[in-house]
Amino acid sequence: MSATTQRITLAKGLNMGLRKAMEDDPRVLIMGEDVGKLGGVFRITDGLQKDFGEDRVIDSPLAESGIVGTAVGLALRGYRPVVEIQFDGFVYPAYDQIVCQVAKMRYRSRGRSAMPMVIRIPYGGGIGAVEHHSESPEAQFAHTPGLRVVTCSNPVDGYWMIQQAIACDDPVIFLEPKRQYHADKAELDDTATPVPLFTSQVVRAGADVTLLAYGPMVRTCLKAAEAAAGEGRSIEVIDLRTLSPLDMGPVLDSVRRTGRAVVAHEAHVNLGMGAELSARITEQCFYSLEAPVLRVGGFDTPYPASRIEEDFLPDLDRVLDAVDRSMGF
Amino acid sequence: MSATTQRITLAKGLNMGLRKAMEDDPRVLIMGEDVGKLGGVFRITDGLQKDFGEDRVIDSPLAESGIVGTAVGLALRGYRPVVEIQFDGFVYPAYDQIVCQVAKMRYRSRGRSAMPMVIRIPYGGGIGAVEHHSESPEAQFAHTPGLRVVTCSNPVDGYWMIQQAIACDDPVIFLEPKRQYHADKAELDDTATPVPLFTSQVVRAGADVTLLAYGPMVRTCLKAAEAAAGEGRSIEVIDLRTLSPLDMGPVLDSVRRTGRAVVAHEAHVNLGMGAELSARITEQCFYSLEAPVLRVGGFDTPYPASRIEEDFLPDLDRVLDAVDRSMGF
Amino acid sequence: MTDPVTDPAARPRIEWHAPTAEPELIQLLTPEGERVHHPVFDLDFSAEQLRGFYRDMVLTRRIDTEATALQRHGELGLWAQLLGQEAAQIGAGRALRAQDHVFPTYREHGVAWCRGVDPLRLLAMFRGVDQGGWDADEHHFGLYTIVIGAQTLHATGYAMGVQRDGAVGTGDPDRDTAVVAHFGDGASSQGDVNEAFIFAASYNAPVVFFCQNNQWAISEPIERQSKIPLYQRAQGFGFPGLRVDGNDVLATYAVMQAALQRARDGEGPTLVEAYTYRMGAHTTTDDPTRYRLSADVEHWKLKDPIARVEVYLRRNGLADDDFLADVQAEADDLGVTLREGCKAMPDPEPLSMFEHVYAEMTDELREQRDGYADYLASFEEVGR
Amino acid sequence: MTDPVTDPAARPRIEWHAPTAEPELIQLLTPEGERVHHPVFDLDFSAEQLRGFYRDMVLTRRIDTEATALQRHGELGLWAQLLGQEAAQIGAGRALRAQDHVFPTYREHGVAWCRGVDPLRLLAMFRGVDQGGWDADEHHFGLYTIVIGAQTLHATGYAMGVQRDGAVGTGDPDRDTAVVAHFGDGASSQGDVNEAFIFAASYNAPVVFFCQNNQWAISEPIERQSKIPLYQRAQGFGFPGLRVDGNDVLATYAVMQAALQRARDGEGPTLVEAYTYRMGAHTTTDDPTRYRLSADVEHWKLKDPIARVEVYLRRNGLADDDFLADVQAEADDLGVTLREGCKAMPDPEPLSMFEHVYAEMTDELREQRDGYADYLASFEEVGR
Ligand SMILES: Cc1ncc(C[n+]2csc(CCOP(=O)(O)OP(=O)(O)O)c2C)c(N)n1
Ligand SMILES: Cc1ncc(C[n+]2csc(CCOP(=O)(O)OP(=O)(O)O)c2C)c(N)n1
Ligand SMILES: [Mg+2]
Ligand SMILES: [Mg+2]
Repeated sequence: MSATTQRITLAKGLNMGLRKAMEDDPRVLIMGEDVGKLGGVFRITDGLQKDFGEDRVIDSPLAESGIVGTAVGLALRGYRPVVEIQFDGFVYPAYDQIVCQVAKMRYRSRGRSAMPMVIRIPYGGGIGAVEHHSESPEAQFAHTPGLRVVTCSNPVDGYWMIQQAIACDDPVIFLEPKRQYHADKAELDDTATPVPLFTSQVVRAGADVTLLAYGPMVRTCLKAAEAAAGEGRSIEVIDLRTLSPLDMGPVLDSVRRTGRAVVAHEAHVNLGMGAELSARITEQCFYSLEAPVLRVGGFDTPYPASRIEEDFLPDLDRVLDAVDRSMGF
Repeated sequence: MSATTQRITLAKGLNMGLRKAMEDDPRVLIMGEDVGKLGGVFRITDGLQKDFGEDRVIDSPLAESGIVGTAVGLALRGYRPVVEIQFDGFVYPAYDQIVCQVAKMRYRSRGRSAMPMVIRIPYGGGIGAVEHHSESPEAQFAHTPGLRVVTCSNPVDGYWMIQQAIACDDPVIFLEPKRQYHADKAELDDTATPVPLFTSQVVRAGADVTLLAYGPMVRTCLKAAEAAAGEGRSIEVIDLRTLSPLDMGPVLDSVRRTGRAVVAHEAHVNLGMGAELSARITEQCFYSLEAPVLRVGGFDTPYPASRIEEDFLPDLDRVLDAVDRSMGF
Repeated sequence: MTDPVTDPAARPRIEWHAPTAEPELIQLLTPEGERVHHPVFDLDFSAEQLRGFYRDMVLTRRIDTEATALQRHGELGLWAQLLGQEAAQIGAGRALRAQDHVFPTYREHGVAWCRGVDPLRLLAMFRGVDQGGWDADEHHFGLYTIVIGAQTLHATGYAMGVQRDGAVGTGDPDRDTAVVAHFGDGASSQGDVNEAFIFAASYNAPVVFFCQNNQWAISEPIERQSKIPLYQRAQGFGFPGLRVDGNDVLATYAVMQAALQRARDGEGPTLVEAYTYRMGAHTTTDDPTRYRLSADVEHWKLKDPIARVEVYLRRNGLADDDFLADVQAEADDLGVTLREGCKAMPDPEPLSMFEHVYAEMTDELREQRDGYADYLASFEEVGR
Repeated sequence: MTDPVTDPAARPRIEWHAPTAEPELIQLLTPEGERVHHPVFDLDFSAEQLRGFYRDMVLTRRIDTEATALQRHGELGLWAQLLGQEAAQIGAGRALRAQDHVFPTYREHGVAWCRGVDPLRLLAMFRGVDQGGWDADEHHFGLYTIVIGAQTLHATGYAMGVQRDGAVGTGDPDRDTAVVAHFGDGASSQGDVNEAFIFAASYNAPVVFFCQNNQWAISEPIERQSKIPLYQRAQGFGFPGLRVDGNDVLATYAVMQAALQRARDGEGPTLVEAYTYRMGAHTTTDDPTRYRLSADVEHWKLKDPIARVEVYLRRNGLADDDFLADVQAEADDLGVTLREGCKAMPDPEPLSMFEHVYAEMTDELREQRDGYADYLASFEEVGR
């Protein structure tokens, strides 16, 4: 099957996945600011308007609530809109439509009205941007029942997960780690069978500490595990992939083996995903824990000016520091 | 001093506190839908427009983003706006202004532009209302640095805390447990010295389990403690009062003594305040804990139709059930 | 250079007057029951149709008064009254064709009636039994929306879907489809509503924005939202706006029919402002005496939407006592059905709370549900 | 009754035409440098004032080109170019009085210049050194706002504060205060902007909405946002809207002065649409060749805002070669200052990240900061 493989970036994987989804189902539409001729500011929708037309790849007026709100109507009419929010910090004007309308439509209609919508959000920092371009809003969505929240960390997942999200009959907040868009390339075999969407994956096996990460932090954590291995420390890294629902199975299995867990994310520590993971792990592995679940995250300050963003974002050293502290218990 | 005491409801305490704040500082303004002649749908601003005029008690067009956004401008001009959001579920159109503008103004201006604004939100369920009238959005705000989030549980706190919030130079999300507005009366001595705003209070001492609650759940938890006392179980109840920042001092002291903690709130369990409290308690009291921190909360479903809301909301029995489970470890 | 700031005489002044001094109110039937004619929006109504409007309005009013009474008796948690707005709703509702799709607020009981939604389903929602128990697709009538204005975007998006389905401008009366976005005068201030105008104009979507200007948003008078007539808002967005007498079922029908047909023909959005009055409280928890004069209410009583049709029917011999008595009897029956049906409604099963959050229940939610089921069962055991 | 759905002949039709066929563009100086007159918005400009405009525009353009170059050299993270919009910004900026307060977007470098903000402070923001390093109150010029439209509400609220301070309509030119809300054509679609119109109209707030319609919102042409001229949006909200040639500094100045004075006089809001063109990319990360024709850009080059003033000054003997050379020299000096100043800017201290989150640092944040300080120190120890 090697004839079908190719080396792709995350940006390319997403673009190919979107194209595939549009080919497979004529009800799939793309909406957002600059998604047409420009192909989005990150070029994730590059070429799609040209091939699928302006009726299926829709440049919208500059209004996020309007984009999501009209996407609700399109979904009610039987379409499967895939909405692009240009940057994480610009999803908030649509927050009302997302948490009050998108998330609740199926529930309030007792299952009569489905809301198969994907809301793609490039998220996270590390690209030297100005304000509002580096946010990590995952917890603000994962707290809301009715939404599903997933995030990919690598090109191959990008290709499959976007298609799976579009195929899902529930609304999916699809978080794309923007600084990974062009970071690495990976080999895609598009004839492979993808792992299911709402599952977490052990991406590196280890015995001493379980490191939980997702999106942009997976790469950092893998590097941390690599570095730690040099010092004889064996770190298991799990790529959560799904943030709501959480797939606790692999997490609990791992922590029961290692007795220690560290969660890393770019989002603020306070009430971030780490809080929920810590609570659940502690509830369910209480007697296995050798140390409290430790959290490494963005500090509880607004995202700072970009010249010091590397101090805000957890890096390899801060992750290893937390691993050390965990081992020190 | 008994001459100055009077028995008041929470609604009355808030009304008196607002009046006092307006008398004390001419820069204090009230804005919102129906806050004028009607005195708000809960009558919390009753009589204020009559006495302070339409320029200080401002009925606004029906637009929450507009209300908060113009309040930002008023604050920049030196006013201290107190904004009323009519119901919890209607704060989301203003979410963008709150998390991107209100929360960040001081930070981004390096302290030059203060944002002394209070956003009052009647919150929580149990009043038999239709959709969007029973939400508990605290975690969605507490996750955002730059905001302070507090909630009162009783009439006396209502009176003092609203004044303290208005006097605070930071933006304060002020959550009012709407089903307590007229629930109980309490004795107010308005010559007393109030406890500081950003502190948690032990409201019932106990030795076996620490029960953490806030807003509408404090009453339920006190009743639970009362009932448990009958069975020989000694529960310490802490009214958190401040959700961001958290005042962990009294919490950690208590848990170090009891070895057990249960957190109760109406908000969804997933990524609710209980998650953060669990994580912090576990991080800091790891060796004192006899049981994992347990959480009782609204289930991870949209708020249901009101005829079954009592099943959604944690009640005395569910709290006691969690206490039992905690003791069972 | 003279300084216009310090020298007022040198000031170029921006002279401005509101778009039109006297807003035109489209009317076909006066409050006195006089049939008047309109150069554009005139239609020949059959006697049957007029009697139908009358019956619809009487029955709708009965639904409203019964529900209000049921709320007073503790059977409903809340009720949003439509008293005074019957003509606006029946006019708008009856102008629809089967395939047209409606996005209501929480007060469109009359439109629901026209769409064949069992009024008990409305009561169920306000009772707290469910959050909207009808099938939106079956009735082409969406669930009630409580967050002000949100549904105007849904309507616009739905209309964009209609366009993509090729269901506009084909000339096939059973295929071409219009969408209606209902909203109130207060709602016109929400960002969402204005964004809906923008999207609808930008895509030329087949949507009719139907604003019932009942003069009040709870306690706030229309002047807080707009100092000029609301229908004029549309022209700044690039589509037509019209004001119709919302207490005149004929005029509302005629104008809505034209606006809907314009949408179906692919000519784009229209804003129709139905000028009416909320005769009752905002909802059963509201006390309008705190903020408005009873004289105003009295004034509007003279414009009652049902009375004028009754006068017209009688005066022109289009309805006799028997007909009127029949409608009355039908209303009484309906009242009984509603009272009994409402009281008989079972509460939902507690565990149903966990259903329909997702297409398939997630494992973590199933765990919560099972835990709660066990917890509930533990009481039953104790009880035994 | 005939059925208008099936019988097209019986259809009452809603005839509609966009408000005005040919939008009026207020102009005082043509692209060819011809001074034309306007019945309302005419002013006598002194030679000094005209030379001042010229100098402002040249220096503003220099700031822009230097910043663009600095970004290319990796000294700035990003730059939002204003090329082509100098007249709109200088006209609007120079019409202000000291006490007037401005709420900019991220592109108002020319207005910042007029408000005395050191251009290095703008560069600092785009370099990522801070998020706005000037004092908004000192300069009466707010921090740049990146979330589209948000600042229009801030401006409106600020204007409501001005009203409450009694600083409108007193006739005292040093007291009466206007507020300016800047925004773009794309921003006009945001709910916030439309809500700002509503609040401003409702309270008659002294705010001027100044929209630089540069024809593009990144890759989206103005037609996506509005099919009719943007200035016409205002009339539906109940206040005047005007379109001015935004490449004509004289006209922009004159119209803005009138609109600002109208606000100061307590006559309420005005929308001014400055019709201009974004000659450069949206920002330095954008590639406009993907979505627009170079022919369009060429067409607009002929309308350059600086060239026409230069022609006028020369032709009328209001500026000689010396003056023009002086301005050029001044621009060159400014360029040097900016280049050197930008490169010399120190990065912020990492620990400064924890400051100014709150008026007083909370205990929990202090703990985080101290923890991070210890962590950083541990590396220094290792390093030693
Ligand atoms: C976003 C939002 N804010 C506030 C409310 C509370 N509320 C319910 S109805 C209403 C007034 C609506 O007035 P209008 O749009 O004129 O409709 P009417 O009730 O008169 O039919 C308000 C403020 C709400 N439902 N949604
Ligand atoms: C709420 C929000 N959505 C999206 C963006 C991304 N964005 C930045 S500028 C821009 C286009 C703005 O166009 P316009 O208002 O015409 O202003 P211009 O850039 O042309 O000056 C967009 C979409 C943003 N900053 N804020
Ligand atoms: Mg109304
Ligand atoms: Mg633009």
